[in-house]
Amino acid sequence: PALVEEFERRVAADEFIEPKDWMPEAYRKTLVRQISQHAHSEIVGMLPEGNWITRAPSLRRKAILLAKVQDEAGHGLYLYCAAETLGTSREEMVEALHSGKAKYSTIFNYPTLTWADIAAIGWLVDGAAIMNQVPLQRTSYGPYARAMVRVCKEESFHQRQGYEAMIALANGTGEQRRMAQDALNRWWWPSLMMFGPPDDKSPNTERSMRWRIKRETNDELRQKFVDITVPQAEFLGLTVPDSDLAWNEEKGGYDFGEIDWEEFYAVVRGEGPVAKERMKARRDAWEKNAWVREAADAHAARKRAAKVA
Amino acid sequence: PALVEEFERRVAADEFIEPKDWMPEAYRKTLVRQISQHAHSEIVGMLPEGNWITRAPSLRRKAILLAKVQDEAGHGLYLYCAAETLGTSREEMVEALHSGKAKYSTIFNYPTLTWADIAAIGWLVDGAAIMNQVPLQRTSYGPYARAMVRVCKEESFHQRQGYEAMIALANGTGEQRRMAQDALNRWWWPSLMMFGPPDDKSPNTERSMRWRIKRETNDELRQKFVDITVPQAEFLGLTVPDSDLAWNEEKGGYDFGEIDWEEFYAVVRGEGPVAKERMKARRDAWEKNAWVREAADAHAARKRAAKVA
Amino acid sequence: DQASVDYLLELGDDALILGQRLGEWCGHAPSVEVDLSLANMGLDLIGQATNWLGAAAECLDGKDADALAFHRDVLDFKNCLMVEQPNGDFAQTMARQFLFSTWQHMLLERLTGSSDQQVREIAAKSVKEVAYHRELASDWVIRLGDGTEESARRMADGLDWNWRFIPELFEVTKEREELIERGIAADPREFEDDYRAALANILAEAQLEAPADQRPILGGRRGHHSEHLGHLLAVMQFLPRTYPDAKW
Amino acid sequence: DQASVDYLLELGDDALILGQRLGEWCGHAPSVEVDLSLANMGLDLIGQATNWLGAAAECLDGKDADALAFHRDVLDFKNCLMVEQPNGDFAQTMARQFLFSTWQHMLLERLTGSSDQQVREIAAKSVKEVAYHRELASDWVIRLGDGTEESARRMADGLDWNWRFIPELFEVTKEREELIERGIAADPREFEDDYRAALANILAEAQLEAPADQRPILGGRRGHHSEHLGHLLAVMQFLPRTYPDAKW
Repeated sequence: PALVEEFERRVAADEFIEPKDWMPEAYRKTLVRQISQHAHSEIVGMLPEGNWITRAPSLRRKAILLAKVQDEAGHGLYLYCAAETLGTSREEMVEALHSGKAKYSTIFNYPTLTWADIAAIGWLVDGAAIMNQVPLQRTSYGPYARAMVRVCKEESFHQRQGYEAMIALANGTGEQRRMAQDALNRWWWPSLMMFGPPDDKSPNTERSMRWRIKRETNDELRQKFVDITVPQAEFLGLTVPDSDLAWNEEKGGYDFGEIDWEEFYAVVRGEGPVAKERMKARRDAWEKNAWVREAADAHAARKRAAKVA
Repeated sequence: PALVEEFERRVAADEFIEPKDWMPEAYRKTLVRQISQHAHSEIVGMLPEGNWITRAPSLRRKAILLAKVQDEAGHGLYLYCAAETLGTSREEMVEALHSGKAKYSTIFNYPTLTWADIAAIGWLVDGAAIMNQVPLQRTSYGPYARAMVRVCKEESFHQRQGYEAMIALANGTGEQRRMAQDALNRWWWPSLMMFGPPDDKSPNTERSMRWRIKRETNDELRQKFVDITVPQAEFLGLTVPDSDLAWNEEKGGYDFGEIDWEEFYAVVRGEGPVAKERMKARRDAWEKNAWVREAADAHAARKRAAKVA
Repeated sequence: DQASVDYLLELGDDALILGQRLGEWCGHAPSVEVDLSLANMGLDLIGQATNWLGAAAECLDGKDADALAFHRDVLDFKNCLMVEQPNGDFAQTMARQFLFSTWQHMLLERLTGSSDQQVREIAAKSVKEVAYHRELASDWVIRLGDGTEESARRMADGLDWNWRFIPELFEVTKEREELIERGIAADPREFEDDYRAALANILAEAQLEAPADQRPILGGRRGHHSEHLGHLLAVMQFLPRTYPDAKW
Repeated sequence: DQASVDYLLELGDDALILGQRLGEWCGHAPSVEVDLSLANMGLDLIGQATNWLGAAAECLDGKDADALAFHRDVLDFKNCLMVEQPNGDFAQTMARQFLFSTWQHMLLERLTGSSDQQVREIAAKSVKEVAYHRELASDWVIRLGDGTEESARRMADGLDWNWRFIPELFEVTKEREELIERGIAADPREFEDDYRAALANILAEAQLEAPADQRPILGGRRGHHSEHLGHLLAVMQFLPRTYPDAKW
């Protein structure tokens, strides 16, 4: 109890908790779940984009996309490392993902159908991610907070590139504008879902806020995202697919329509449009290449043995 | 010796030898080798064409190509059946192909690079095949001769379709004419090699001719092919890639340049440009799908058992 | 009218895309016999696609079946999601064929009584071919389900992969309602029970459990596909896209 | 002149096609670390391709690097056959990278002394990147060759698949001779012995035998490729072919 009190005091004072510090089991567990889920999202998120690396429409766009997925692999690595400082191994986290026990962002269970989806992902998905992540640069767990500083810097770069790609489409041919509008239609609602269930359905929010694992509520972040993104859509000359969308002078923000939470929970359950593809791709990558990791281990062991001898 | 004499007499009299008839071991062996090689060629030959089924440039061309490979699978089946009447199982023949012991036509170790290659294969490769096969309709072994009657009918249909596709290219855009000429350049010499080594390097020819397993020599058939094909190329406005090619009034046929026999023997040894691809594709099809054949056998056995019970 | 054209495109795209998928097997099947039957089904489907798309093109100025097959991008393809699913292993291919051909057969049977003469005629030509596809695929489902442990597992996986695309086959939009009322289109809901019963029969014989139903995955008919279709089109359309002025 | 353009196209196409192949791995590698390094190499190579093709385009009226990358068909691609080979498993990918990067590194080292300023500059920029590719691939050859029985077998198969394309890397045509004499191009024959020795060193450390030499397979530099390139281009060029008027 003294330990708990001391812990709560330090967190409330915005001090960083470090790996060797004492922490409540629930804090540790919640962090592992949150950080590994974030790491998995970076890795699974390479798949919808990887789907267009081979079909990027210009050398420049191909290079930008390759650089982006490279960054995402890097983010995945920092985050896995941050989670490992909490005493969970990479293997355990990967197994939890593949067994369906661990989750990843629902957004990556939607398919990338046209090139505009890549632009839309940069603009909307990275935009929503940043909104979620910026506050986490001041999260209470040190390694996580430091990882997020790097992640956020690169993520906002991706968001700008995505928006720039969207501008090119919105200013392009009729076919390009059609792609852009269609992408916005399909990605808008799933992007709003990225902030998680509404506050009144999010039981752990309060504790996570107290522990500084979360620093704003789902609904607060979602509102912020809508308020920033709607004018961007207007600038592009695109229509947000929500007939209830309206500026609310009083609250100084947009009112928007009801989210299809049934869809959200179905996607969380693993019934998203391409969830099977995503999990199959990740499982295949892991299992069919197990021999590579085994060989690397065997070789490293032999090298170590040779050094000792 | 009485059996041998009787056999030789019947063959010399152009009678058909049937599966139950006595025959010399060498005759049986030669036939199995020749028929299975022919069957393997039909099956391996589906690969260079299959490479373009998914990219055929019109619905009509796609349908024609699908019909053609379907015919080829059918030819493979008749021929395997004909060879089986000589006491060799399909499994044995397939294993011999995959181990490299049995051969298939060297021509299928060249890649199909453009659509014009599909036209050129129909025109030149099927053309050469027919030249080889027409005499075999009167070959001494009954089941083989009867299989060849069906094969030849369809093969000449394929040859006409190939030539027709070639005409479309030759009358097409500059790019199409370029493809057509390039295809002729690449397929001409390998087509001439399809008739096998020159007569003076073909030791078994004499005996095979006596046994009516062969009815014309390699060089005779090759000459016939050149004489028929050169005017067809001229009609297309294409240039045969042989600077030695010239009409010889005296022999009433074309003189043509020296064939690169070193290349021929390298391809026979399995060093053709895409030989590794062809064998890998066939081995994978066989080995990775072994479970399908096993399941079908298991199910059939269970059905039989149920009927008996 | 647009509703009729859309219907013809759906029928044509289903056949075209499945025919294209079957063509990918060429030379890689478990046996020569199977190679032959896959090419044969592919050929039937490409023929059907040519007829349906040809009929659609007649309503669209200056188009022909090839223009529709080779010069539309993903958002304009109206095939159902099931037919664009990857071949996977032979079990997955046959599971897809079984689930689709059974539906297609029931649909075409009804379309032989369409009020539209052209639809009636194409359906009458196609229905016999598809009856054979249905039989062939059903036989393979039984053979593999009731084969070895491995083949049963693979067939179960193949069914599981494709199962979530069944509801789309029975989707009826408002525009479609009208076409059904005019007797041009068939109402798939009328044979949904028969369809489910037909599947259950074959699965029982194959000693297989039906996969669990889940939230339907829809969108193909409105141009919202899986990620697989774009890759299929990139390959299929390469030549006409690269040489737009050429005739072949 | 044509000879210089052809040379720049060769250099650019090698980088482009190998970069494209590496991009296919995205999200499917044995570990996140490997995914990262494959994307990184791919990115380097696409950057190099952009520079080489850009230089080639300067000599060709009204072209740019994208036009060259996305609007030529197989017969006009000049990359060597090795880079277009399929990824296969990770061992095959790394075998290809090892055999190619070792050669490319030796070539670029010499090109940093080219008499052509642009060639010199692009080579100087690229050579450090490629030195790293060479090291990374060599490490994997050793790790897999001297890993487990399975990894050694796979690496041996990967080397065997790619080995027959080595002679093409040292092919010198008459037109090329002239460019070498002018000091623009490097003569690969000058470093063939070094190359063979470098391979032998790594293979020795990896406890692997060099595959047997066989009849060289040539043709890539003259536009005569394997069947793999056409499929790669169909995918890579899809968007610019489908929307020729669009800017992205």
